[in-house]
Amino acid sequence: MNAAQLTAWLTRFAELVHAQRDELTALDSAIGDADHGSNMDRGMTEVVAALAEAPPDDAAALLKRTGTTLVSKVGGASGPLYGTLFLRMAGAIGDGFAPALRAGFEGVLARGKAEPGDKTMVDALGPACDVLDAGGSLAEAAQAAADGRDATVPLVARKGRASYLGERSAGHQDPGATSTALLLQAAAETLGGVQGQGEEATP
Amino acid sequence: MNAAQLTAWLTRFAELVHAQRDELTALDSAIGDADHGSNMDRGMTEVVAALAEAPPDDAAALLKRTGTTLVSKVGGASGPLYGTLFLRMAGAIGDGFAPALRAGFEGVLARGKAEPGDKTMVDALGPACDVLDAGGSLAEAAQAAADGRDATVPLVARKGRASYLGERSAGHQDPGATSTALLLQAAAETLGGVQGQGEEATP
Amino acid sequence: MKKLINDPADVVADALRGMAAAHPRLRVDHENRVVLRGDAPVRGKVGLVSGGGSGHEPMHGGFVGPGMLDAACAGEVFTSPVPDQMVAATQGVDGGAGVLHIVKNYTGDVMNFEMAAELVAAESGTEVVTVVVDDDVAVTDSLYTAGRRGVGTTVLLEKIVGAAAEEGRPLAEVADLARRVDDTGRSMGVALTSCTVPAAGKPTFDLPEGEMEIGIGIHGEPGRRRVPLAPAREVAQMLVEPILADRTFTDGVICFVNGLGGTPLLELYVVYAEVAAILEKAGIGIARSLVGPYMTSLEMAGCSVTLLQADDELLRLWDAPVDTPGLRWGA
Amino acid sequence: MKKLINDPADVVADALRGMAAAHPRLRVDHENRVVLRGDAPVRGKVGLVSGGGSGHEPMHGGFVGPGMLDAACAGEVFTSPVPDQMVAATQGVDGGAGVLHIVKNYTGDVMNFEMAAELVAAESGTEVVTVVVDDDVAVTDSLYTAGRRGVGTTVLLEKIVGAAAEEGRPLAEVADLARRVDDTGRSMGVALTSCTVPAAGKPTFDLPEGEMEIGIGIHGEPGRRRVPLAPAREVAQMLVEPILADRTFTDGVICFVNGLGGTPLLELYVVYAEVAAILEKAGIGIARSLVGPYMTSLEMAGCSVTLLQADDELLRLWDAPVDTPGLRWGA
Ligand SMILES: Nc1ncnc2c1ncn2[C@@H]1O[C@H](COP(=O)(O)OP(=O)(O)O)[C@@H](O)[C@H]1O
Ligand SMILES: Nc1ncnc2c1ncn2[C@@H]1O[C@H](COP(=O)(O)OP(=O)(O)O)[C@@H](O)[C@H]1O
Ligand SMILES: [Mg+2]
Ligand SMILES: [Mg+2]
Ligand SMILES: [Mg+2]
Ligand SMILES: [Mg+2]
Repeated sequence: MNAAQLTAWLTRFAELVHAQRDELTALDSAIGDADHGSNMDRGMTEVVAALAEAPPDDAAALLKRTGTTLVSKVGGASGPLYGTLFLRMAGAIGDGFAPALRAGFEGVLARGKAEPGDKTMVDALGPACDVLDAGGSLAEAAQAAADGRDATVPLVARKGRASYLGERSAGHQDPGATSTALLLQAAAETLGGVQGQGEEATP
Repeated sequence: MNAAQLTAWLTRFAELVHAQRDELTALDSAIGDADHGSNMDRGMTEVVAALAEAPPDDAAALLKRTGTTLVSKVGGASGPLYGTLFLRMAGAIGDGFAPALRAGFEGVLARGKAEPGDKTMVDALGPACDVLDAGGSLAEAAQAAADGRDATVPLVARKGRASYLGERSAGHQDPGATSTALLLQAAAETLGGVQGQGEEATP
Repeated sequence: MKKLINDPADVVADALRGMAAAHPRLRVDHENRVVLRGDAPVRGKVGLVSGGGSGHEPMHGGFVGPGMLDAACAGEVFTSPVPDQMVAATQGVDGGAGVLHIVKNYTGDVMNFEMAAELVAAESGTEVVTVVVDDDVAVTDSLYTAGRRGVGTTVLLEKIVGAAAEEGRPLAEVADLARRVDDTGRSMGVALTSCTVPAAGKPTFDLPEGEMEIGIGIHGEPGRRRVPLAPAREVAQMLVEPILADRTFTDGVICFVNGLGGTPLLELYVVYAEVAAILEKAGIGIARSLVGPYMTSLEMAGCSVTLLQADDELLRLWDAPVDTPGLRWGA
Repeated sequence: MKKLINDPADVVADALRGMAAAHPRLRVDHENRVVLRGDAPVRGKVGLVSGGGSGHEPMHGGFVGPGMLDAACAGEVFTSPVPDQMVAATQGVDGGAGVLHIVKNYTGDVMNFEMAAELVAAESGTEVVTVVVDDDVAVTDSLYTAGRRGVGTTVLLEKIVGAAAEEGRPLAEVADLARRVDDTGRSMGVALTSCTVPAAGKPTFDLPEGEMEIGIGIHGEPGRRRVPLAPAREVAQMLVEPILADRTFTDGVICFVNGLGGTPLLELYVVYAEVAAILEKAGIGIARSLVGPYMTSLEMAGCSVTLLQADDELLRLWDAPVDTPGLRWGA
């Protein structure tokens, strides 16, 4: 996995977030505080700018820059969570994309202390990691993330701002799981040929 | 003019004001502060209650009670103006209804310093006094007040709250002129047989 | 209408119960709807009385206390109080040095205070002087109209004159000072939304999305003109420009950005930043500032800007201790 | 959306310019969006740092000054600030006696302050202790959830703990006191309307005429349940009852009726009167009170009630001088 590939991934993610900014905010309006779209858009715009300004030439540096940018520009819950995701990925990207994503996921769990089923981004990220670990393709992982996102709808939130609504949070799709599904969709679109097991893509 | 007749007049005025409370407030919303209906309704309800509690047995005492009640219960511009109207009427009612109304009108002019054409209650009250002074009937006076009220529509206000709107006050009917037209309408309805010239009504 | 009230008819009485409960150092005369300093009358001190329609809180009841007003009369919402209230307030604060009536220039307020002064003159030996505040540049000032409205300067005046009265200055001096403050203060306001008078039950006027009223008063009466919504930078310009056109201001002003009720403090600071930038460009230094909802119009969104030309004396009086629910420092 | 702003993206930066211009005794670090006491760091004094999303003004920036906070970090509207800001604030107020982070219990705030504390620990010798405020009884407290939100108690805590820090007490004591205050405070809120986040451009939720949200937070997140609009008397009951059910309060409380932004002070006093009546009936005397918009949610209409069990020490610290834009007395 090289820096150019990761840049393509993150650039695509930024595009998707920007295009769906209002939808993400609308989801966050229903069970949160109406800022997830602007949070993620602000953060990913900064990431793309930071990567363009001084393109890191190795994958780890790139992911680290992405993580620190998100941590220092987003705030809210998504800043530390997405920031930690990329910072942890940086440490494991040498082993390949799947192990890196798994490491990032563990960072998210450690930082946010959510469990699967708490109606958070964990519910989209966890299934995607499982698919990749089992040798699945990025397209399959993206599908798993999308399924996980959809599965948040009936859940009662137990972490994050939506948890204050109690039973009333059921029936709404989690905004963070929705942005995470976009992250995986971007991966499938840009790193599509790349296998999850640490092999390089054959162009 | 005896106390019973005046009580009938004021009771009818209170009824009309109560029935048109929302319309008066709506007029005051357009060019004022949306309280003329509640001001007049609050005041006249208090007047009717005060007269019922201890019915004054002469006309002057009754008008004085009406004036002091309005002064001490209404506030705003209409409290002192209508209050002064009745207080001054009290001093002249011995001479008959028309001179009393004229005295009241002069009190309003002295208190409010408005002139005809300033888009105030003066524009309804003045013409009514003129009709009565010229020997007209109360029905004719009521019609003159209603015409005066209608004539306020195109005027630019120069006194009262509507004056702050400048040119924008044109095109709206003055709330105070509207309540004054009701006062004369009530007079025509309840004191209808009474001539303006100080003679008692022949029943 | 969405309001935290019981019955619209009781809103003023209920709020006064709340004020009495929350501020034990004030005394509330519920019958007359007058808020007084707990220690009124203060022997030998000129008594300061103001009042007006309710719906502008903290003005005036929230400005009662040492260093500011001695008493405030609360009328119905947006309706001047009645003379009886003013008489009770005047008698309650008369410490032997006379009483100053501070009246905002509205026909109703002026007439009711006038009648109150007549009643006091007829009934007692209390000397009363009346000062009328008329600082709103939105309104054309003319002999043939009711003149300008009293708005933001009232707050600054009550503070400054309150400090002078607290120093024990005689009535004539206190009244002169009040006139001088009124003379040097100018205001202009803007509304983004209407307010709803509880007894009326619906918004006083209709202000569509994308429009604002320039030159608004504080009673929901419409303003001078309706214009498209604009960035704070331009709004500040629309408010400050007519003020500066109306009076020459030099270095050392008190700059007051007042919230009308429904505009968050966050936005008032945005406006303040723009006002300060305009004044800086005009070479007018700000000596003191006040930012917040001090003279409101129920839940109306919008703000007003007041500039007051200060000098050393006014600044000293402005800085003097004040101890009221709405404005407090040095005490 | 009707707001007095320039660009939604600039609202926080613009407001901070306004704060800097209006309050020369504060120092604003615009790059980091931190508001500091002008004299920070105060040698030998524990530094108090708080912060959170913007849109709650005067909290927290308006509570910076002698006797209260040493610094406040301003996040985007309703979005926790980032760790860099908190690090800058912590370094800026470190007078050698350590720094207390006062954090409202929201996932974002907690995580960002956590990362900031990790960074400070890694980079410098500054001792940091974190206290999390979680006083909202609307939220079920459970091991398996994020726990209760931090709301109104935060304001009272910052004042009381600020006074203790000003006395020169050591960090451990100051932190213990903060935990004790959090422990004894409980809050509950209601919204009559939604607010509009500038960047979102439309109301966060829809609240039809005739309905209100009970158990609302301060970020426009929906409340616990939606009920028909009721008279202030009943609303007060709906807010106070769950507070009293959650903790036993005895004589001598601090009673805080907070406006969420769009509710006029007039109405807050109406609510205060009802709250005071309920407490009186329950035999719970009010020792001190605070009524006004101190922790807002932009222009949301509604209010919250906070009760804090006071004792002689807490009251003494409450009464101690404080000199901030939002809360000032004795100075
Ligand atoms: N403890 C947590 N662990 C994992 N994800 C979380 C946690 N708390 C919140 N989230 C995610 O963050 C999303 C909200 O992000 P955002 O709206 O940007 O932040 P905030 O909640 O601070 O406004 C939620 O939809 C959820 O997916
Ligand atoms: N100076 C004045 N002279 C005569 N009538 C006046 C004067 N000022 C106001 N009015 C009348 O008072 C009416 C408004 O009364 P009201 O709404 O009850 O009082 P306010 O203007 O104090 O709210 C106006 O419509 C006008 O007819
Ligand atoms: Mg959010
Ligand atoms: Mg009116
Ligand atoms: Mg009125
Ligand atoms: Mg947020």
